[in-house]
This record gives sequence, structure tokens and C-alpha cells, in this order.
Amino acid sequence: IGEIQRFIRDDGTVKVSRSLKETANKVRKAKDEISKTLGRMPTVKEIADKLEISPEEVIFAQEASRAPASIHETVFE
Amino acid sequence: MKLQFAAKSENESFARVAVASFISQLDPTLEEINDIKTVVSEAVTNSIIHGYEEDEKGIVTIYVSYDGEMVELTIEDNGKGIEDVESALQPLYTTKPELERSGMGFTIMENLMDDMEVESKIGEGTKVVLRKRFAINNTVN
Amino acid sequence: MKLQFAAKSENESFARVAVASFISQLDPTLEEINDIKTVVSEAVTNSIIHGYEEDEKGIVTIYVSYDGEMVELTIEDNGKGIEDVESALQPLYTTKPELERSGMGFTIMENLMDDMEVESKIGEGTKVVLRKRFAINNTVN
Ligand SMILES: Nc1ncnc2c1ncn2[C@@H]1O[C@H](COP(=O)(O)OP(=O)(O)O)[C@@H](O)[C@H]1O
Ligand SMILES: Nc1ncnc2c1ncn2[C@@H]1O[C@H](COP(=O)(O)OP(=O)(O)O)[C@@H](O)[C@H]1O
Ligand SMILES: [Mg+2]
Ligand SMILES: [Mg+2]
Repeated sequence: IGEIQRFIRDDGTVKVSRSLKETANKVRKAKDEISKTLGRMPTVKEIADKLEISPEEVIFAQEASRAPASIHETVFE
Repeated sequence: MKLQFAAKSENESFARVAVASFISQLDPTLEEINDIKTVVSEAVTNSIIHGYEEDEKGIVTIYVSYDGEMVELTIEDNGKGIEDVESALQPLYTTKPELERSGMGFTIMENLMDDMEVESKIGEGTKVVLRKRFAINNTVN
Repeated sequence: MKLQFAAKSENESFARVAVASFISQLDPTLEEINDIKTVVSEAVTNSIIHGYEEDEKGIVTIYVSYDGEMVELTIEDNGKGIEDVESALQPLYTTKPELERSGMGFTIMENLMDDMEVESKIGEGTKVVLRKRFAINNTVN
């Protein structure tokens, strides 16, 4: 699967939906880590700073992880 | 800010992202963002399904502003309007039981926000104003 | 869809994500979405910095539509306008060298999109229309 993913990426045809889902996974991990450290829910900005993206991008990625998977996603997931 | 889009379900997700990403400037918690997304979903879905009955020619308008204290969110349509607003606000009240709607949309909006106002006129449309306290020092519009 | 917001730099990131999230309905590649984000940034920054000279009372308007073939993106302001559009489109041309602007904004927009039109009138404002082919069967507006 790693090979296939690398191939897709190198091909320059990686779909934004896939990239957003990867970011959404990082957002989820960052959220868990910060929650553990601080003992409370992180702010959007705390997550954005950790991932070095904008708060708006955090929101965008989070939404993508909620959208139904396309056929493309199902094949490679 | 002001946002307008066609009354199609595909645009619901876009509306959530647009409003939530605008609000993200106020340094909200994830929980606050999730509440905002939920109320946007409920109100936008109502405009699309009830207001316009999924006629994609309909336009949904959203206004978002922040005055340093309160976020004000307005979701407006020029759809068919609500016959009896007082009943519509009751938990479990729905005019589309066949759609497996829960009748809890307005109840959810009222509970997640600090303040809700609903104005509606048959044949003219519906306007929902939602307010929530946000404790940071900033202004956006 | 139509989006309006105050001419402040803080809104640039919001505008980029809002447009990207709307376009994401067309299942674009990462490269396509990044190109769209870049041109939105360039055009919105121009409206804020040049059009309104960072006067936050100014309003930037963005329209996005898709006709099944082309995405059309319009970025509009009612700012001070461009004296000489032909010169402004030239690579490295800038009226604000002190801002460390590169003078490459319009060149970048023209290169990343299939088509660009710039209309401007002194004292009335500037409108940039950008088009790009998107090969899927869908319509959004
Ligand atoms: N924008 C709207 N336009 C017309 N009718 C609406 C609108 N929003 C809500 N309503 C009416 O109010 C009722 C209650 O709404 P809601 O609490 O969201 O429950 P549900 O959407 O599950 O029916 C709806 O069934 C509908 O009759
Ligand atoms: N929206 C606008 N309103 C007024 N002037 C503009 C606008 N957009 C561009 N311009 C003018 O066109 C010039 C070139 O724009 P651009 O290629 O983006 O370079 P830069 O922004 O780096 O100066 C600007 O320096 C400015 O004089
Ligand atoms: Mg509802
Ligand atoms: Mg520029």
C-alpha cells in the first residue's frame, strides 16, 4: 500500500480529499496529545501551531474526515 | 462576512467550513467550533429542505459578525416560510416526518447557542439569528 | 457562491480556505487546489493592500461558479482602481516597492489559470476574472 501511495503522489495526481484526510489524522493525534498535556480540550490555534498550518486549514481538514469516502478512498484504504 | 450559495445539500459541508474557518480567527476551542458547525448544519439544512424543498435555484445567505463579545450568526432564506413558528420551535415538531427528520433542529440550535431568534413569513422566507458569547479581544466582520 | 468580507489581512486565509472548500466538491487534485489557493491569495491581497490600502471598511467580494467545464473565479473590490492596467500586468511591475511586494501577482495568476481578465476604473474599483478548466461532470454555484 505504501508503494501505491508513493506512486500516486509522484504521479502528481493525489486528490485533495486524500491529503485532507491525512491532515485530519494529524489533527486528531495533535488534539489527543495536547489534551493529555494540558488536561483540557485544545483550542484550534494550539493544534494549528503544533502542525504549523493555519487554524482555517485545521477546520478544512477536520471537515474532510467526516465526508463519506469516495470509491477512490475505499480502494486504497 | 456574508456568504451566499445555492440550496443544494452538497453545499452544507462548504457552509460549515466557511463559517467555522471564519470563527477560527477568534481562537475558539474545538468544542466551540463543533457547536458552531452543528448549528450551521441544522439551519442550512432547514433552509434547503424545508424552505426551498431542495429547489437549487434557491439561495441561502449567511452573515457572521463579532463585536468583541458575541458572535452573531444569521441564516436566511427566501423560501416558503414557517406557518406557525411557535410550534416549529417545539422539540420533536416536524412537518416532514417522512424524511426521518428528528424535529430537533431548533431545539439543538437553541441549546448550543446563548440566544436564538426566528423570524418567518409565509411565501417570503425565514431568518434565524443565533448568538454566542466568545471571550476574546478581537473584532471580525 | 458569493462571499464578502472586510479588507483585512486576517481574512486572507479564510478566503483561501472558503474557496478551496467550495472547489473541493469537484474532487480536485492537491495541485489544482493549491493553484486555486495561490490565485485567491494574490487577488485578495491586491484588493486589501492596493485597492483599499488596508482600510478595513472596504469589502472584498468573491464569486465562484462551475459550469461543468470551467471554474470561474471573480475577485472584486470597490477600491481606488488601477491607473494603467496594461503596465500593472507586466512581470515585476509594482506601485508599492516599499512593501517588498514582488510585482509578480498578476503574472502568477495568469500562469496558474487558463484565462484572466482584469477590469479597473480609477476611484471605482477592480475586478479580476480567472478561469480554469476542471474536467468533471458536476455543477456548483
Ligand atoms: N427555513 C425553513 N423554512 C421553512 N420551514 C422551516 C424552516 N426551518 C424550519 N422549518 C419548519 O420547522 C420545523 C421544525 O424544524 P426542526 O426543528 O429543524 O426539525 P426538522 O428539520 O427535523 O423538521 C420543520 O419541520 C419545518 O416545518
Ligand atoms: N485590486 C487592486 N486595486 C488597485 N491596484 C491594484 C490592484 N491589484 C493590483 N493593483 C496594481 O497592480 C500592481 C501589480 O500587482 P501585482 O502584480 O499583484 O504586484 P504587487 O502586488 O506585488 O505590487 C500593484 O502594484 C498595484 O499598483
Ligand atoms: Mg431541521
Ligand atoms: Mg500583488
